[in-house]
Amino acid sequence: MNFSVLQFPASNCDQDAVHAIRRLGHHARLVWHKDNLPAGTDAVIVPGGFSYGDYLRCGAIARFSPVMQSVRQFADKGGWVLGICNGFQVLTEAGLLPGALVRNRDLQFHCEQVYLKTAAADTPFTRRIPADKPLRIPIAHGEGCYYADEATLAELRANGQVLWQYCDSEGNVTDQANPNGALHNIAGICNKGRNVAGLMPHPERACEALLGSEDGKWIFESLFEAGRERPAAGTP
Amino acid sequence: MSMTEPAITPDLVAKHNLTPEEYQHAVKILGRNPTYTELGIFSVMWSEHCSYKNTRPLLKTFPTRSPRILVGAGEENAGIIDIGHGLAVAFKIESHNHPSAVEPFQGATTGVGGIIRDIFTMGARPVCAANSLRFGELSSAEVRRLFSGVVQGIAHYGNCFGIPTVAGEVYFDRSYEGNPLVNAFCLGVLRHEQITRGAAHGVGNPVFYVGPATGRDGLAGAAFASQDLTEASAEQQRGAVQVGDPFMEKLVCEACLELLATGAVAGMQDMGAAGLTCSTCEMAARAGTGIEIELDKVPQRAPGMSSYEIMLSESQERMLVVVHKGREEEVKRIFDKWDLPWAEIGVITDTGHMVVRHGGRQVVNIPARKIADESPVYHREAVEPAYLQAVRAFRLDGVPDTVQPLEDLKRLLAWPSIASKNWVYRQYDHQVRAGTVVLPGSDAAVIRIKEDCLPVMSAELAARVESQTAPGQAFPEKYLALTVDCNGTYVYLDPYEGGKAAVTEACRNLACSGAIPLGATDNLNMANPHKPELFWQIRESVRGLAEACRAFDAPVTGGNCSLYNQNPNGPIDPTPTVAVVGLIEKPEHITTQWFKDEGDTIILLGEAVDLGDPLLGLGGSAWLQVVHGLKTGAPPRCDLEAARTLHTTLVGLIQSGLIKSAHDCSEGGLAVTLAECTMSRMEARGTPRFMGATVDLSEWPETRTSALLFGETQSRVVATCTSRDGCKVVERARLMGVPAQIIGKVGGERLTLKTRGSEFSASVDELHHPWWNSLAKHMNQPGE
Amino acid sequence: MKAKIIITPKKAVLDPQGKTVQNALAHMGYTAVTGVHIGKYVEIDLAPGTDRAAAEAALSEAGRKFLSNPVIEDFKLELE
Amino acid sequence: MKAKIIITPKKAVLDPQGKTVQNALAHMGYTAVTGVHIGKYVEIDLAPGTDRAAAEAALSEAGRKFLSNPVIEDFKLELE
Ligand SMILES: Nc1ncnc2c1ncn2[C@@H]1O[C@H](COP(=O)(O)OP(=O)(O)O)[C@@H](O)[C@H]1O
Ligand SMILES: [Mg+2]
Repeated sequence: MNFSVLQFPASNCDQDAVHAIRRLGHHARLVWHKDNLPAGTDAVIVPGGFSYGDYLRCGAIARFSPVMQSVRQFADKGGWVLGICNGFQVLTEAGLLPGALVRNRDLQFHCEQVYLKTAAADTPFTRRIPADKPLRIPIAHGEGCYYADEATLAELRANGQVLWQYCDSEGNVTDQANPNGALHNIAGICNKGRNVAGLMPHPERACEALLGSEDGKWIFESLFEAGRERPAAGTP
Repeated sequence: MSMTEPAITPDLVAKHNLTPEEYQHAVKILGRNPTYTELGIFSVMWSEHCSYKNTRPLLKTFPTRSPRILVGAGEENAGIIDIGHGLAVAFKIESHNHPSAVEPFQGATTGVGGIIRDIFTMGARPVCAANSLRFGELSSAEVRRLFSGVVQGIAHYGNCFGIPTVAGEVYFDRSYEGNPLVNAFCLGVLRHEQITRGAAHGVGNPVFYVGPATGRDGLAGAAFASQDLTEASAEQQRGAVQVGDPFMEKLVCEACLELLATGAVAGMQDMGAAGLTCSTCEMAARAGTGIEIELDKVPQRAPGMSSYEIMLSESQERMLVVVHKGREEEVKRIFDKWDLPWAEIGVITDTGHMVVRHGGRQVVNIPARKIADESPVYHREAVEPAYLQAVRAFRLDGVPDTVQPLEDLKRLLAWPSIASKNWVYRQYDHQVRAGTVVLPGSDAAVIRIKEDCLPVMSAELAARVESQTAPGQAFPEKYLALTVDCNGTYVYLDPYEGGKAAVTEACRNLACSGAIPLGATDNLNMANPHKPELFWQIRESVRGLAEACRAFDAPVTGGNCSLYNQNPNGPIDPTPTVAVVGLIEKPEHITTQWFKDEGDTIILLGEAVDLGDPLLGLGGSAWLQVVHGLKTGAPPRCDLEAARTLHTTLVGLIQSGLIKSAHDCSEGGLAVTLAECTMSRMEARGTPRFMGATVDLSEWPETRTSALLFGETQSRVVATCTSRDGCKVVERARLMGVPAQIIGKVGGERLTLKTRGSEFSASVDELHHPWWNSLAKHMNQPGE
Repeated sequence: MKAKIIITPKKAVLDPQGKTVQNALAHMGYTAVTGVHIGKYVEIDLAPGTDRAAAEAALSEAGRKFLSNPVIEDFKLELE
Repeated sequence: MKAKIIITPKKAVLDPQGKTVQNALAHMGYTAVTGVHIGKYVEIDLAPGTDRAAAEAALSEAGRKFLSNPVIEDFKLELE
């Protein structure tokens, strides 16, 4: 499968995403923010980092990059797009995902391992995740507190768009397990079409036993499996 | 630009921190009186910060050679060490103490930014950072403001730049009140062929400026760092506080590494302390060439800047690049790709002079090599400080032994200097770049060097590497361990022993992780060198550092001196911080400090108590400070030979696959070490993994319980192995000459500790709570 | 000409920063404070001779589309 | 009663955020923009009946000592 990993000025988890995907046996290439998505793209990763320094608001400037126009077209045609951390922020700013990510409730940056409960298995991002297995994956963000108004939250839940929630090691969704104050412990969501997803934790940092966890690979494996079943729909 | 420049008077010279003799020497070098701008240039170039005029004779005593050294100390912006397979590392530590006292957040950000630039200036890709911090006591609201500002500043810069901050240390002591220490370390990776020099080679080559426009930032910062810090100096500091822009730095770094791969670069240097002045002078001096620049071409942020201001500005994130003539287009293409401001500002000449023009006039004309190399050198007077007599005379007679060992242990665990630093490192992204194998929280951090850690290669180099690589051969991944250490209390109480102990502890931390030292970088945070008693502290601690670096084969590749650290109540404790980087042969040798499995055997390597020490390891100990309010007594002796034997033996045992965990004994002694072994493994947020233990020390000859539990006798490690291997490990250690003893067994949910005179047992949870949450608790205190 | 844009968090959105400042003020004895809201202030310098109406239209758009995020923020534009 | 405090980076101090937003606006075609400065906006609700002069004095002090960082920022207080 061919992944395009976007590269904004000061993206800094772009190489990590490429590394993880290649290690898992698939193709990944970096796409400069001034370019368009290359032909043959099967899925897009909007990686973590501090695009444009996260000045003004996280992801606010990146969403105006030329490459985001082509990502929007790609997503409109059903192409798979996964935003990680800053990438999630970019996707919400761009309106490809609902809601927003605001300052962590304790106003501090948090870099730590968390557990994630997978709340919806019927998406190309979650289908391979073993049932009832809390994923142990690191977070590293200062503005990861998910917010959406009541109506949006109700819709997210009605449509099963909440994909991951912060939980404890047993899979219980508790306030204690919530690192940033996200509403309903939301760590990641998808759009209505179920082809665009974003999450604050970093699965690409949890794909090797050497780094302490391999749980992140299930998210990529899900995409690989989806890719095997369906040739890329969104190729521009 | 302002046309009227002040006349050079003795008063003005003094304001520039130049002595009359230094000024006369400057006049001799020039053959005339300096212009105002030239006076400014001499002032910063001959400040301690840039010239090391008070410390150079001492720095010469450091060991700086080993077969692995590719670029040695003092040659360039950072030293470089070979790590095999054509790969190398560049690393260095640097202080930003005074700026952090004035503005903690920005002082820390610009400290981190500066050291990252020093590393990519060498052509290396920065891959990890560390820091060493000192503050006053957390009961003061002002100290808390400084502490949280500094930590946030480090986090902001490193996180945004995308470098994992993987290790560090923090101590709290009254001597640092008002004068915090902020030392930042950075390590980068490159291939041997990618080493870049900060030399202005090639007469006729154009000189490029890249990075944000120059403003009146941190004017004379280098000179400022070379004065006693007083309230007045903080207020008076001319110019604006420097603000760090990590976003800009990331772009500058990527663009420079990309540019280096084109082969268009003849030399490159960051504009650090003393900005344009230092970079132009040093580059010309290194190459033996001259350099001519035109200030009207320098991008400027503020209107009407004078030549003095432009030359001395310390605006951040700027680089000076000398380009091979004819290759200018490539430079422009790459800087434009990254949307970076740049300008061609000058040319390399054969005059040996640094010439600066502004507004059609020549404002500077100085022989570059002379100002860079003929800076004054002082052999300062050293006199042993009087306080040391009382320190050496101190005996334990008046100090009662511990009566409540468990209570004492809990107080020690909650003492901010010993307590877990998770409140700090949780704010740093320590995993970006997907290479951190051992996260902060064990003795040393371990990172994996993989292919994408390297800078972009030129086509030619890529082809060469490819031709030397067998088909299908994987990239030779490397594992590096690093740690930063210094117990300032020991150094205060005995600078020589304390200096040795700092290096020894760092090397012991590496050994516990399975690593062999490659080299060291040090930051001498010291007080005023003009005071003989304070200079004696500097001299003696350097003697200790140098001896220890020799003993462990850890050559010093560079470092930094920060003098004049003091607060209104007196000088800081002398704090020669040491960062040591080591190599771990194979991933299976990577070892962490926490106990692993039920039933494992616990072994103490090293002597439980140094019976030859009249203070039994309690001099300068955390226990004396916390329980008795005493900061005195000769610190534990540091026997380098014994330490070396311990380290090589431990690494040998690890390499044979016998050791499951290893943790060094430092502040708080054996009891704190054991407690940390049972509770320091963190699985995830709110999910520590406890592993209790039962330890019996009652075999030991009659001695103070406090010495056995909390004494800080040097060269000790608590290690575990399977119960099957216990005797083998003890035998092999003894055979190598390392005292070794089985002291207990891993298991259960409690830590039970028995000595001849005492016994206690506590649930690991009960110990973990005060240790883990202490800093957060202090920091959440409201208001005053 | 100068434009000033004030961006404030929507009332429904958690404003931990405002809350922290409020608590700190209370601790310092500023007891009359009943609420604190923290937002952003953006000052924009415009080239001399810029048309006022055009600037107003352009900056309202920038304020809505870019400088603020309507999911969480309100904004107010002033030209002077 | 309400107090409004505007905190802006000092003119001589680098404002990387403002500069980055300015560049972004230029890229988006807002060509008339010649400078952008980004600061903070703090709105403080005061209990009804609060004495104006006392509030002014108290909040000036808070603004100087606590809400702004006088080393790098200026602040302006308005009571309404
Ligand atoms: N300022 C800091 N930044 C990052 N990590 C830190 C910092 N301070 C302490 N740590 C980490 O916390 C752990 C314990 O530190 P310390 O008590 O100094 O260990 P030791 O006594 O073994 O040197 C180490 O892993 C260290 O790297
Ligand atoms: Mg240690």
